[in-house]
Amino acid sequence: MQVRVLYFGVLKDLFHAESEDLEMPVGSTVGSLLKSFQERAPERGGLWSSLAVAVNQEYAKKDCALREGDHVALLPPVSGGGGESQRQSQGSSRSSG
Amino acid sequence: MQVRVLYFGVLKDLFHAESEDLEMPVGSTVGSLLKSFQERAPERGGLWSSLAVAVNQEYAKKDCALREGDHVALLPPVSGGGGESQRQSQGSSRSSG
Amino acid sequence: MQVAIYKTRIPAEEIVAAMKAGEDGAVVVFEGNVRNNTRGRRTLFLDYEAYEEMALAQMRGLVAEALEKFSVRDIALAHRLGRLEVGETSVLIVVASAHRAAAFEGCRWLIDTLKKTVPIWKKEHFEDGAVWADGEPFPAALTLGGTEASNA
Amino acid sequence: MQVAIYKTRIPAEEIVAAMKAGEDGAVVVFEGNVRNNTRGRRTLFLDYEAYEEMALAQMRGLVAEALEKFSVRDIALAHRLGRLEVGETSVLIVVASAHRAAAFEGCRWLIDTLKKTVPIWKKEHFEDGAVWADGEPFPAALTLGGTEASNA
Repeated sequence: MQVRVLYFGVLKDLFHAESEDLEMPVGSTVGSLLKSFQERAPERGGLWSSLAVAVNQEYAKKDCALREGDHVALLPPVSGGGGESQRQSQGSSRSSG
Repeated sequence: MQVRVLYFGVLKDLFHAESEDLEMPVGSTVGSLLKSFQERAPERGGLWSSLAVAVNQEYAKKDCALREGDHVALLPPVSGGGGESQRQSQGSSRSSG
Repeated sequence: MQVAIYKTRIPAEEIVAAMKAGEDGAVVVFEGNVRNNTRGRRTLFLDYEAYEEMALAQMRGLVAEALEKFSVRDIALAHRLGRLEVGETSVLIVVASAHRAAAFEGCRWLIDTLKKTVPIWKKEHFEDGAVWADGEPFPAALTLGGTEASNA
Repeated sequence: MQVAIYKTRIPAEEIVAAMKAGEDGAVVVFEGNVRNNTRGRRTLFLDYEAYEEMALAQMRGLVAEALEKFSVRDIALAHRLGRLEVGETSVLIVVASAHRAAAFEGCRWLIDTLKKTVPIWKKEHFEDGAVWADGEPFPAALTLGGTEASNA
């Protein structure tokens, strides 16, 4: 069966695409799809474990079964809004200059 | 000595005046001035005990000594602002007509 | 800091616009407006009056305290006096800050403290009469506690 | 309820004005604006992008939840996408309520929850490059916990 995978934020840059149609075995789940991505780019381990996944625009768990034609969005931690909280995350800060 | 007493809110209605010049004995305090008011209108007991007093625009305590020419403001609980809090006080509610 | 008392409409849009700066990530605005009822009784209009010089000094003091306490960049505080119709704004607070938590907390603290300490009173006019609104009790620090010792 | 995504400037004054009603005593407004720096690094501009249909559905869901949870009368929520300059507004929340405590709490909850759950991302452009902003971690309820059981 075929599902459409949607990329956002850093994933769009990583794959140089907004979406991709993927052939998956019948019985695939969100978890098995995610595992196939981890195998594709294992060096981005922290990224894969930080994602949420939406199936047809609803947040989904690992055991959610996929069906032909589903839209599966891979969502990095979101950063909309504005008015930063005082607590700043560490990590992606690069030295300026 | 003479002090000027300023009335606000419900006190202005009670005394039909915005202010009054009062002769007080030398050595009078905020407390002794307030006591003289309680004697003038003892039936408004709850009002007198709810007041704050400002001497020359600063909140003052009972033992604050008064001096010739002081402006002594009798301040009922304030009700400026807007956006009522959920907690409503009881008391002055009258049945609606 | 911009602190003012208005006898006519508070120019909210201008005050908010004047508060913006590039280092702010968050602006929190509080508007207190005249409601059409008090405990179900229909309000016709309100009259606000103040001990004006003292109210202005107290407002300035509160804003200075909030700037320091919450480490926000800037604050505007405006209160209107006189007759206000339903829907009109009696008080406007604008807090601009790099971070939103401080902006929310400073704004909330200012309106809560103003309502207990700034010498302003409102008279509510209903169809069947008018009453001075019950104020919130003064904080203990401002009440007349203490001995009645004569200072003679 | 008024929930919208804008590709151009959010018309804040119009949205605030449209939210007023006689039964409200309090209006709390939150504006999230583009700061001129992130951790001291000078920001040139931001690009916001979204999973737009889902973001709008999530925003509507959050507003419905806030209306019920905080018993406020009405809420407007607007988010902007695309390129934003320093000082421009990325998100606007307006909460109108009879009482101020609910208005403050509802507004704060909405921005805090939006920032963790609505699928919108921002790329920060600096003089020496661009990075996707670190997002806040997803709440546990939205992450991929749970067994990897095959549903075949």
